[in-house]
Amino acid sequence: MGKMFAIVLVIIALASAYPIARHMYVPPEDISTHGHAIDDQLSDTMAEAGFSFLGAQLVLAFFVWRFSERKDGAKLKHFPGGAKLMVTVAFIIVGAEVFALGVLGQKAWANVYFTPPRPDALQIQSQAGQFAFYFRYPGLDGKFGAIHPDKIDEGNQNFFGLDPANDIESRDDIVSGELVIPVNREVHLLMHAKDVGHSFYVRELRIQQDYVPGLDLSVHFTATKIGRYEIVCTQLCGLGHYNMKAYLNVMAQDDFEKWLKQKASEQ
Amino acid sequence: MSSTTYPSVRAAAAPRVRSAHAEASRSGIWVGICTITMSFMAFISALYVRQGASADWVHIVLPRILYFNTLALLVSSATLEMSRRALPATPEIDGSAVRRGLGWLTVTLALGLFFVAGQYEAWRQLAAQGLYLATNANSSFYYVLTAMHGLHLLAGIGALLFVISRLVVAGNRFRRSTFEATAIYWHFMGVLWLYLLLVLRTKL
Amino acid sequence: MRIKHIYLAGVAILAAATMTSAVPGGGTVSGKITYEGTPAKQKPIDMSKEPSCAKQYSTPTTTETVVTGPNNALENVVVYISAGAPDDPAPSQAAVFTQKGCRYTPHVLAFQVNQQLEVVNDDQTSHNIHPLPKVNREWNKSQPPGTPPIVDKYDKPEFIPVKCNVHPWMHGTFAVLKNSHYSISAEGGDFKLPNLPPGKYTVTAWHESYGEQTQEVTIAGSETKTVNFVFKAKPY
Amino acid sequence: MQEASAQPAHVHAPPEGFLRKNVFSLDHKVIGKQYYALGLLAVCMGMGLSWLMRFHLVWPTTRIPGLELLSKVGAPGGIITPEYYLSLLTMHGTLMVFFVLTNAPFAAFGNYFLPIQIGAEDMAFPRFNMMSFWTTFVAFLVLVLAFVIPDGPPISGWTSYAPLSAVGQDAGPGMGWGMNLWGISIAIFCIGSLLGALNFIATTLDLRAKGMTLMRMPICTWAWFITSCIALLAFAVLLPACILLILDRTAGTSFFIPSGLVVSDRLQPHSGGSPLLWQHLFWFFGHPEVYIAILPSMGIVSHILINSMRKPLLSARVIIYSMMSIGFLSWMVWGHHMFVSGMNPFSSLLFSFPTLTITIPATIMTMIWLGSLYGANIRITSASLFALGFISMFVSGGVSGFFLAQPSIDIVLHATYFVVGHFHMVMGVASIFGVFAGTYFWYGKMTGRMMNEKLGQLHFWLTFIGTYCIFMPFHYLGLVGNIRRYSAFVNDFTGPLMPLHKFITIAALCTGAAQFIFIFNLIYSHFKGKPASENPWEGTTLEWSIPSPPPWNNFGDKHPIVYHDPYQYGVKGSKGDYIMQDSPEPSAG
Repeated sequence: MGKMFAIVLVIIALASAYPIARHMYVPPEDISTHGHAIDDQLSDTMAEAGFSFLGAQLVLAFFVWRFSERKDGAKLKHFPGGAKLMVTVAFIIVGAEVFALGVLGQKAWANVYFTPPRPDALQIQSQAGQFAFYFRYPGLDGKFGAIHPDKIDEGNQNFFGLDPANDIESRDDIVSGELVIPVNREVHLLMHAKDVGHSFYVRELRIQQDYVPGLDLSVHFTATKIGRYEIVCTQLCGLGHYNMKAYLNVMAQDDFEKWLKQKASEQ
Repeated sequence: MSSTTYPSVRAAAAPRVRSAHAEASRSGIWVGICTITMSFMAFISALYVRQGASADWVHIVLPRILYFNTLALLVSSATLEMSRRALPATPEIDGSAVRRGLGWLTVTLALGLFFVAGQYEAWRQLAAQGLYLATNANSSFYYVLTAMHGLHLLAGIGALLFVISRLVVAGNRFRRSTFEATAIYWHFMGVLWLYLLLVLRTKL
Repeated sequence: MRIKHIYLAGVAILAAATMTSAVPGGGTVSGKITYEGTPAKQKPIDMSKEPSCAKQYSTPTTTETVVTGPNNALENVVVYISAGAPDDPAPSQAAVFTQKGCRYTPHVLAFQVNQQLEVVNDDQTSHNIHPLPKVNREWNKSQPPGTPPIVDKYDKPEFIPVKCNVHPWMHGTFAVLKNSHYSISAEGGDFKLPNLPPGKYTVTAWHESYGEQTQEVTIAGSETKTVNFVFKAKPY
Repeated sequence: MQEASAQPAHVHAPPEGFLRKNVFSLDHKVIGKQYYALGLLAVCMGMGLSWLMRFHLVWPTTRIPGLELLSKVGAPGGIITPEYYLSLLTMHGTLMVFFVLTNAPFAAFGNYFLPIQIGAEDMAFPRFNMMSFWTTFVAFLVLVLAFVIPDGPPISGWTSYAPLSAVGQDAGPGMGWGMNLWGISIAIFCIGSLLGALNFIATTLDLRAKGMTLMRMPICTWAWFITSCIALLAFAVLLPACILLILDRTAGTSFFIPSGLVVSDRLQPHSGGSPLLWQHLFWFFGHPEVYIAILPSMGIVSHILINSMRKPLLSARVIIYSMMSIGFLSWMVWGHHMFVSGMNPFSSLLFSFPTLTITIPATIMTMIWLGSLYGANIRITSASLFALGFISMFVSGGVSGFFLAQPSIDIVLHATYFVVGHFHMVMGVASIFGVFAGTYFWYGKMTGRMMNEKLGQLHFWLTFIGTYCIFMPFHYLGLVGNIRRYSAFVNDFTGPLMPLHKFITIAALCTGAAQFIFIFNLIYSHFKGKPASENPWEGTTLEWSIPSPPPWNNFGDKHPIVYHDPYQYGVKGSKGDYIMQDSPEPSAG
């Protein structure tokens, strides 16, 4: 039985590692300027984790194979070096890993969060509500009209609760159901939650950030590849959570301006 | 089998000689105090976070009666000590032997009840000012904290009642450790209240 | 399946026309609903989050808060007898509210107190129906594709906004009415309340954005009285 | 006479009558069994729910016959609605985390064996003990009540993030009374657990037999002791959180609800609350809770491993100290659940370091276990198999923690199936393996009959392979970016993943079915199992020095005296290769 355990465990360990080793399941291609740091971090960690995983499982398998159900009178031995060795090794190796990962992680994290958005970044406001994202462009005046929660009227597409009757700034605001941005230009996304907690996640952008009601959060990123990508909600927000998504549409600059004009005419 | 003795066996470290149950009830009460402290810490850190969360923090004036309540609670601790002095130091206490201690205990109980009544009166006064549980964050925390402390104090009153009920009946024997535990708890309630008062005074 | 629903809907409409306290050959109130001013612009609906619906429209469908017709006709206005007519027992036919292409058809569904309401999902996606009544009992149910219709009834008259929690743009109205004399202004804004026994009535017109207006009318015999309503339209 | 005074003056007389003996018993052994039974009931329900969820995920339009009986609204025509999926998800999580992972390894086995292993007659406060079980039981009933009320169970997950959990009915079906019941249930559960933890601590500190110094306590006793210290503080924080949540929902306060929320087209009458406050309070409890679930299993597994290896660990102390440091570190890491939730990005780094640091004690423990296997003579039994399986699971679940501990990688993996795979393996499966091992190991002592080994080992193989088939693929899904808590996979990129999902579901159904072997074994062995001797596994600790099952007062009238460290294996003893803790013969070491 001990031998069988060893065999099964080896098979499991190798089978588990195979899809990883063959890169069968990997994140989609990165289209952001900061993402590569995260990806490197991920693959480094994967290497270290894979090493520890295989190492531990195989050692476990070998020891069980070798030292289980031996005939009586088999001499009991102790691991050379004993506990001290174990502790020291663990401290040195894992400690080193922890430190390395910690520091590297800090760099990758800093790229995303510790650098302020460029002043000329394109400001877009996004609102998450049960169960859709909506995006708002400031329009010609470059100003966002104020949000009046009591004015929200989804039936009339007034998702942000704008008050065009009294608030001039809000009249030229452009509201869209998909996030359209120009390629290679930094976007500063202001995040506003209408009802409960949501989250903004674009796999290709390597960006995930919660919307927290009552908190004005923001993220900034630069998309480097034209295309259409999915924005999904990753924070459980109610019955429609699974269906809360929108599209990120990265366009060439002039296409973007065309789109903006056309959108403005619809408002 | 332990009849055969092996001299080479290291003499096992003997635990304390006092009755294990006395020990248990004491450490039990201290552990209980730890957890109660922890949960009040949670409430109070919640208070701090909530205050930082938004600008709707409005100062409320504490009803003056709180200070009389505080006084009553402190005095009650003193009277409890008096009765502790009065009780014999034996691990088992015989009910009939301790009339003097009983008197002090009753005073303690009375003061405790006065405190509870006073706290309730304080609520009524706030309500009269139109400050209810949901009026604003401050009033919410005031009611929550005082209510929580009140509940714990009621438990203490229950314990006092139990002790008294054991003492009034002559010939009842009960463990002094039970009384000790009650006393520790009661004093803790006093200290906790002082701290809460400080927080309410400074933060609300 | 679908055929059945259309049939049911047909029956319901038919029923609405010919029902109890109505007397054949009685008087009739008819007229036209119009607006003055500029109504709010109806905006295209972005359904990209629900491809199965989006692909049903070549050009994006628009909102329906103010549906207008030629020469200022105003549609989706519920015209009904708010006073003067006795309450009618509920008809046996069910009023059917269909979710199709991530829109509600009809946008405004009128039916009677205690009349059976059937909510049908004709889409390939899961919908949620959340009527927001003030006086009636509230419920909030999802309806995955292929599930039986949701059946319910309301026991108090009320105009109930209906929304789909999954698709924020889906909004409609249940008009729960006391009697069988009601009509919803169709294309051209025309309405007709036939078979009214002689008497003095209050005719009320209700619109989801513009509120309601009332007029008194007296019916003697089998005459036809014309009553027109004009709503003030605001651009915002 | 001294050792007598070290014992409680008879804590309770021999119980009389059915109720006192089996239902409202003060006997820690009966209470332990009651906790075990409750855990078993809860785990069956939780597993059933996971079946329904997995089934719905891959065959969303297939009718599940009879499900309509469970909830007409939730599953019209036997098809699960999105909100009912979330209800199942919430109840699965709550049942498993609170009523299984907290009850079974800690409350159940702890209650039964902690007093025995330290040579006590019972817990320090038997009445508290009974109360704590029945409080927990009430909490269970209140939670399950959510299934039968018209509103249905809540849909906000076991983490119940505010404001979704706080605004009430408008947030969706189940968020009315269903959510209230959840809050009340958890609050009650906290009280029960606090009473229990208090009892454990007092008992360990004061009721140890003569010679049972702290360092002579078996490792699992240590684990239970450390766990109760954690529980004492963790649940003391969750309780206030629940109270505040309930007040927000019912009394109109605004602790967690900010201003200007429009839910279901209704402007919410709250202002100024902080949603993050809930997350902080919850995770301040939530992360230690993970260790409340895993530490007892670590202890049990070490205990069993030593016994089946027939030699002591390289160092029991190191294991104990590692468990302590894990317990200590668990208080500084709660923020790693909130990396992307709008916390100050600097604090993310602050939380990241201690989180990574936890890998050090964890690695030390693993290496001690592995190193101890070297040169041993392992007896392969169902118990030891599950113990070895635990190590494997612990490693597999542990390494994925490497990723999630780093904020930058968490950006990509947060809220994906990677997380689900991680905590199911390390917190769920691993600690359940500990429970299985404990059951096969101690069943004889608890019932007087041994469990069937053949069935036991069959159960192990199916469970071991099955759980890997279920939870390893979760990590792959997560890497691609498959989001958790979705009741249907409508995203464009999830299409290609469906085969993998199907595989997982089938594996889950099979593995779940395999658990019936275990349940059958439990019942069958209770009547037909071969009688258990006093010390069937040739163990050294005190539970093996008394009859199986033990008498109502454990040690009869004799009070054990302890002469040795707990694990005197691989030595020349009078009985064989081991020396009992209470045998006065000299130890080799």
